[in-house]
Formats: sequence, C-alpha cells, structure tokens
Amino acid sequence: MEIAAEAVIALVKIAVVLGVVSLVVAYLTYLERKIIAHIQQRLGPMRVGWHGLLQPIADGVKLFLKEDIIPDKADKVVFVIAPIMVLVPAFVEYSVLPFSSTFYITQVNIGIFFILAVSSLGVFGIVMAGWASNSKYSLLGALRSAAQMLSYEIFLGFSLIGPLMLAGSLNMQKIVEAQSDVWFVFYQPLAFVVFFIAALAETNRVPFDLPEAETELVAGFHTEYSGMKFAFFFLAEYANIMVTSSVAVTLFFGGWKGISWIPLPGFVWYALKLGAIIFVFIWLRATLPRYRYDQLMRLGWKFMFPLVMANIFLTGLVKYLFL
Amino acid sequence: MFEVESSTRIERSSVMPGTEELIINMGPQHPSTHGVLRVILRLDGETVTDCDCDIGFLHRGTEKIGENITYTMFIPYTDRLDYIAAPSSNLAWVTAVEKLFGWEIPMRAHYIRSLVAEFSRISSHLLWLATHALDIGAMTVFLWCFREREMVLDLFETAFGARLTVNAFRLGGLFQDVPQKFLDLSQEFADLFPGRIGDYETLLTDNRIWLQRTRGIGVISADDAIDLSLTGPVLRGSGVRWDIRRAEPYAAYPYLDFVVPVGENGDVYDRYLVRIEEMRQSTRIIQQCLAQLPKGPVSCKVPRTIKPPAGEVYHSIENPKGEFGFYLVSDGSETPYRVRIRPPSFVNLGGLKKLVLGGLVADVVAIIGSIDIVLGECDR
Amino acid sequence: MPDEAQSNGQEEGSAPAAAQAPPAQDLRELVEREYAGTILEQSAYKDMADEATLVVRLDALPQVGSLLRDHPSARFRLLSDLTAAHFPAEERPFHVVYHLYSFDHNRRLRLKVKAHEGEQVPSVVSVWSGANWMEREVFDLFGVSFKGHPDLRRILLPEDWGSHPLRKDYPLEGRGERVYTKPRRKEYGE
Amino acid sequence: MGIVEGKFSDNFVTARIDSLVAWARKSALWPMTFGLACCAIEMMASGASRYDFDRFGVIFRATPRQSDVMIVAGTVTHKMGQALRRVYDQMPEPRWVIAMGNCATCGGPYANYAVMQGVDEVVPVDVYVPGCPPRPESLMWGVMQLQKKIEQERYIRRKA
Repeated sequence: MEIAAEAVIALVKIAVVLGVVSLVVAYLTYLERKIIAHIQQRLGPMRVGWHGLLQPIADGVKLFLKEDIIPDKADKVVFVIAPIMVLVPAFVEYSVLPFSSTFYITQVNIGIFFILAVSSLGVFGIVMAGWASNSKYSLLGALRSAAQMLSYEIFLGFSLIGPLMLAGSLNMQKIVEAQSDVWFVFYQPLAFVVFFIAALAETNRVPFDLPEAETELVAGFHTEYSGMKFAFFFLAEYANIMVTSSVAVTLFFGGWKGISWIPLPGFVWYALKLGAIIFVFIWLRATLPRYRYDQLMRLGWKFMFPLVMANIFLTGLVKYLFL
Repeated sequence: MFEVESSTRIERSSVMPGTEELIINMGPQHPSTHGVLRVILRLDGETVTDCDCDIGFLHRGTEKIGENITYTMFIPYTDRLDYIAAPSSNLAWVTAVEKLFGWEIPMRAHYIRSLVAEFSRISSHLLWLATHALDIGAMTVFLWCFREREMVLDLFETAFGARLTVNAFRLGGLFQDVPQKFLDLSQEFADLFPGRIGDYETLLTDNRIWLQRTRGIGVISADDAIDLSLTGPVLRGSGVRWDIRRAEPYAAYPYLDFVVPVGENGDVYDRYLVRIEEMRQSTRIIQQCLAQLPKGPVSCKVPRTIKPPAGEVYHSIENPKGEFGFYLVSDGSETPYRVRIRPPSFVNLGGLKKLVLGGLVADVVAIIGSIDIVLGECDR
Repeated sequence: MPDEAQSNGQEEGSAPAAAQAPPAQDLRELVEREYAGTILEQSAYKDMADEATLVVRLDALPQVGSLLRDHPSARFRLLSDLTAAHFPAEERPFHVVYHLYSFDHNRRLRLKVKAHEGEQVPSVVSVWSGANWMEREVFDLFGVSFKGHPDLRRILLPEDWGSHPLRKDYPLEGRGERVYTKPRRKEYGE
Repeated sequence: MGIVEGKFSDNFVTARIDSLVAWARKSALWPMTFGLACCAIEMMASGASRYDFDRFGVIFRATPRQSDVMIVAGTVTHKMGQALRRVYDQMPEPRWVIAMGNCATCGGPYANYAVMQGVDEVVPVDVYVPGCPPRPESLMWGVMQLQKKIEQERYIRRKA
C-alpha cells in the first residue's frame, strides 16, 4: 500500500515536472525571440495573442500538423529514433534536480554524476540524426557536434569537481545545503567561468553553435528533419539549456536557497536565478560571432583544460591546508 | 542536397584506400552564398582541397537587352545590375554614354551624382557588413546595419521616389533637382553616421572571436590580386592604393578631399577595415558635397532623339565592389551596337579559388563574404 | 600617392608630343621594335588618351601581352576587362577586346584581335590569370574558343544550352532552348 | 496525418477544429530564404528592424524541410528553374508559394532567352506581389493575403 502511494506521488511529481518543463521550454523560445528582438531594436512576436504570447502554441500546433518527411535515402529506423534519443535524456535529467527544499522527484547520492552521464547520451541522438539523414550537411553538423560535445563534456565535468570538493557530496540537495552561507560561485569563480563556457558549447549555443551554423551548414544535423521530429530537436535544445542552467544554479548559486531576509519560497528563488542565467545565454547569442571549429577545439584543449586542472589543484591545496 | 544537373569539373576521387574525399555543394540556394551562387567544394575532413564556382543562375541577358533598346531606356536595367548600390550602376552607364557623346554636364549635377553615389556606397557597404557579420554568426550587427540602411533608402526615396531601384540619373544630368528636404536629411545622416560606425566597430573590430575568424584568413598578395584582375576593396585590402575616383576622377571627385584606405596583409580582416574606413570617407565626401553644392541647372541640353557618333568607348567608375565599367560600341543608330558590362563581382569571384584553397569550410563563408559579391552584376 | 598618379595623367595629356601623335603611338612603337608587323591598326575614339586602341595580329597576342605587361614604359599589369563583339558583316566577325590598365603610368590601352568564325584565339590566361573567367564568358556567349585555356567551359548558361546568345543572329527571345510547356509540367509531377 | 484529413462533414466542432488549425498555420508561417535577386534585398529588409516580420510569427528558415512558405524573391532564370522546383519538392505539406516581384510573377522587364516568364511555370503560386522590387510593405501585404487564404482552408472537413 505504501509503495503504491509512493508510486502515485512520484508519478504526479513526474507529471507536474514534465508538464511545467515542457511549457517553460516552449516559452523559452518565445522569450528568446522577444529578448533578441529588443536587443536588435525590433518588437518580436506581436500579433499572435497579446504581445505574441500564443506564438509558441501556434508554432507547436503547426509543426505537429506538418507533413513528416522521411527522406528516401535515409535510414528510416534510425532517422525516427534519433529525435527521441535527443529529447528523452534532456528531460530525464530533471528527475534529480531539486526545485525547492521539499519538491524534487528523487534524490540519488550520485545526482550530479547522473546528470553528466545522461546528458552525454544526447550526443548519440545527434550523431544518429546526422548519419541517418544521408545528407552531407547533416553529417558534417553531426560530426562537429559529436567532437564538440565530447570534448566539452570533459571540461564541464572537471569544472564541477571544485564545487563538489567543497560540498563533499554528489547529492544535489546536499550541495545546495552546503551553500547556506556563501554561494560556491564566490569560492570558485574560475570553475564557474569554465563551466559556463563549456555549457555554451555543450548546448550548441553561440559562440559555439557550429553544429547548426545556419550560414555554413544550412541547419546542421537537423537539416533533413521536418514537422514534429524537428520540434523535438528544437525542444531538446532548450531543455538542455534549462538543465545546464539548473546545474549552474544548483552548484554555484545556492540552488533554491535565497537571501534569508527576503522571504520568498524556494522555487521562486530558483526560478529567478534560472531566469538570470538563461538571459545571459540569450544575450550572448545576440552579441557574439561564431567560433570556427578548429578554434573551438584549440580553445578547449589548450586553454580551458589547463585552467580547470589548475582550479582543481588549487581547491585541493587550499582545502588540505586550511580546512 | 540542392544539386542541379550541371556538370562540374570536380569529380569524386579516392585519396587513400578506404577514405573518400567529401564533395559538398553549397547553393544555388544556400543561406550564405549571397544570392544564387553555387560553390562546389572538395573537402578533406574540413579542409578545402578544390573549389569550383557555378554561376549564371541570375543570368538575365542584360547585355543582349541593351543592344535592342535605346540609351535612355537602358538606365532602369542598370539599377538591377548592382541592385545593392543602384545609383552607382546608373552613374557608370550615364557617364559612359556621356563620354560617347562628349557632353558637358553642369556642376550641380556632378555634385549631386557624387553625393548619391557615396550614399549608395554606404548602403552597399552596410549590406555587406550586415551579411558578412551574419555569416560569421554575429546577428545583431545585421539588424543594426539595416537600421542605418533604411535611413539611406529613405533618402533615395525622398530624392527619386524609390527605395532600391532608384533610376537616379539621366543622360546629361538629372531628371530634376533634388528637393531641399533631401539635402537636410542628408546632412542629418552625415552627422549621425560616424557614431553608428563606431557602434558596429564596438561589436566587431576588437572582438577576439571576430579577429580569430578573420585575421590571416583568405590572404592574397598585391601581385596575385593584380594578376587576378581583382579591383575595389579586395585589391585595396592587399595594399594597392588604387581607386578610380582618384586615378581617373569623374563626376565631382576631382574637387573632393578623401583618403583611399588600404590594408596591409590582404586578409579578410583588412578588407573589413578598408570597407569600414571607406564608409567614414564616404561620410566625409557627403559633408563636402553638401557644403560645396553649387547652384545652377542640373541637366545639359539633351536632344530628343539620342544618336551618338559611331565609335567605341570604355568608361569605368569605382563601384562599392570594384571597377564597374561599360564598354559601348555604337554604330551611329539610336540603339547601342554592343553593351558590355564590366562586372566587379564576376571578376573578383574569379579569384575565389585562389583564396579558399587550403582553408576550412567555415572560412569559405567568411571569404565569400569578404569579396562582397552581388549576383545581379556578376551574372548580368 | 594617388595625387602623383593623377598629375602623371595630366602631364601626359598636355605633353606636346601626345597632342600631335595619335594616342598610344609610343606603345605601338614599343611593340613594333620587339615584334615587327604585329600591330595591324591603331585608333582612338575622338583621340581620347584612354580610348587608345591597337589591333594585334591574332597569333602574336600572348607575346604582345606579356611585353606590354612587363616593359617598364608600359607595365599594363591589370587586365581590366576582356570581352568580344560580333560584326557578322565583316570578314573576321569576332572582335575580342582587351582593356588594360597600368598602375605605374595611370593609363589605359585597348587591345583587339579579330577572329574568323571557328578560329581559335590564343588564351592570355598565362599572361593575366584574371582572364580565366572572362574568356570562359566570351566562349559561352559568343562561341569564340581560346587556345591554351586551362578550363574552357560554359560559365553563365547551362552546359547544354547549345547556342551563343550574344551573336547578332541570335534572337532576343531565344530559340526555345528551354520551354516549360504542359508536358514538361507533367513531368514535374504537377 | 492523413487519417482525419477531409473526412468530416461541416458542423460546429469540425469548423472550430479547422479554424484552430488554420490559426496555427497562419500564425507560424516560416518562409524559406529563397532570395534570388533584387527582391531578396527587400525581403531581408522585411525581416530587419523597421518592418520586423517576426511580429507576425514569420521567421526565416534556412532549410526547406522546416519551412511552410517559399517566397520566390527575384528573377527565375531557366538555369535556376530546376533547382527551384527541387527545393519546392523538399518542402513538407502544407506549403505555399509567394511570387515576389514582377520577375517572379511574369518575367518582369526581362523578356528574353534566359529568363523564365513567371515562376508559375514550375511551381503553383498562391500570392503574387507586384512591384519591382515590391516594398517591404507590399511583401507584408502579400503575407497577410496568404494568411487570409489559409484561414479559409479546410483541414478535417471535406473539401467544398
């Protein structure tokens, strides 16, 4: 009986999280269009609903009803699986994220490892999409994407070791608790910078949006995808932004913990911090040009890798000597 | 993916057993080929080992049309050659025909022509900067440039009643004098524009990513550039200080003071700097034109039917993209016997292969952007 | 620097020798000294200095070209334009026209060769690399073929076009090389 | 989605559903950047700050697979015709075509050997926008005409 009740509660939680996340992700596209438009002295969506608020819904319905083309020369099975392979990991990661002190789906002792492990799965979907499309643009886009994500996964992982050493746990909730006094971003600014850059690369955002560099590779690995399958890629991209931003919030900005003398619920704090980080993501997109593929790799291996190693060493030294 | 049935020189070949070079086809419908250029690249990994251009997707037979209509009727067609800087093409045509006739153009017309031609240079360079930056991924510059470009187009509209294909000049001068409002707005624009150039430069000139993407990319030496007949900012980017406005002045340019900027290394970045500086110089020229603008008629006496003497002339001007010339053969009748358009983009694009070999795919996009082509006059 | 070039040009125009002798007389003499009998005609529209024209013997074109490019008193390093014109009434109907420019002396020169129908014009790609595409264009639109061109293909029109539109006997509307009639539309799956 | 298309008779529910579908489709018209000539510049201007097509939910997509409407902006030559048709074939249904400018409409000023006399020789056209080139306002008018056309389309109801 107890097990059944727990299962029901868990399912409800999952449903709530999935629903909210899907909606937020959809509205993230709207937010991005709006913010970029204003940076560029435009208005962005205005006609569909009040200030274009219904725009993501219209986009979604339209894409859902669009003809779903599977190219003749494509590998049909892989072509269909690929978008699912991309989308599912992006949503699974939410299962270990703490949204407030009490609201989370589950807590595992290796929370952060779980996130890193699952997020690496997404790259399979991208490579599959590129390969199955049987198009050169897609293939090049997928290869770039794979190389980029695999390398930056490493820096992303290493940059998290600093905060983890301070927290002394891999459990997400415990990491948040460890930041009750001071956010880790103040102890670990270097790690945060590296993490943020790696996160940009990991989510294929400007200035590292090479896999879908519109002006070089048309639309990268999803060039051949239409309709709902394309929407999956699109959603996965924004879901990934959410996840990486959430990780940043949890590990560097104290998660749902706010400033004690402002009485706001935990999830509001969480949402505010998340919004701020996502805003920076969008802001960068409106500002920076794009790196070239080899420059991106050079930046990663020759500059960020030593930096993140030095950070780990320093953290360890300080911890060993003074704490 | 967008292949058309047209043979190309680049054939599939295996380099090593087991590996195959990738042949990638950009265009004719591709977001960064600036129109309908088709570039076929042979790649080894991401390195370009061979390059072939397929052009002519916008070949509209303008030269043949020119042989069948009168000299005046051809002016609107010149608008559609270099449609980004239509007044410049108009100017090339009318000056070439006027050279054939030997007419004396009133000074005021000369000044207004120079003024409008410089506006067209600014509008062309703005579009170039917009698309070039977009190709390299900076999307905000695109919209900022269009903001100022709209102002220039508004100016054209005030003076000539059209935004893009303005049909600005007539044989013998102008159709009518420009309104005072045009001059006021021009002054306003000339005062405001240098600050806006500064805005673009804030986003790009010292941006580390921009520098890495453009410095040392697509390098061409001065000798090679001359050998390949490159002209305009591409040639000046390689350090050859040659500008037809200076070397063989036309319109009001003999009386105007401006600097011809040149680059040093002949890479994408230098071409960028040259064009940015040219926009500044154009603003200076506009200021001078407005200050010195003489009073008087804007057109000389033009006969009702225009019949030039038989003969041949070649006359070229400095279009934003390079040397834009017309070679006219007249047999003494009302229509030209042969109209040859000397297109800067076509010739400059001929040098593309030299520029891209050994580079990466991503550089191809930057290099095409830095040549600044417009397919209207490239394919004619 | 450009000011010098400008004053150079004016000097040349005002020199008494240039006023009497037709333009490009010095260049003609220069070429004749090296390769006698290669210049067939000399003219200039209204005696304009930048409209000086030399008609060169067909087979001597590359030699004359490289001489004019390299000789210190000519230095025509820029092939500014290369085109052709069709005069069906003439014995040699195809005039291939080369516009040269010299940075050192700020002057222009027009070279011309006249070719029979079907006769091959020697290519100048070895002299000026920029001629590559321009010769392809002349081949495409006039059907004049160039001997020694590295890659002579059509450039503007589709490969299978079959005729040369800028010839005077070609109608403006074309000869129906590509007509999208009803059956053609069906083929497209309409 | 072919299961429900055109299967139902006219009634309140089906009409509502159809109008929802039409609303979604007209509100998210993603054009394909098919810039060919002069008109392409005005098309770019339409997307830029002053005219801002994004207000209508119109964002330009680079690949035909993800676009709904092809704006043929400029002169279509015979050489280009085949490529244009191929790109059109790559677009998923439902798809629309706007012929922007006189050249795409009827050949415009280029009545000669190289230019196709109107893009309707190779693809079916929904809206013709006149002008040489049309101003961005005209293109906007064209897009709104297309939206009106989409509003009248039937999706699950039987075709009239």
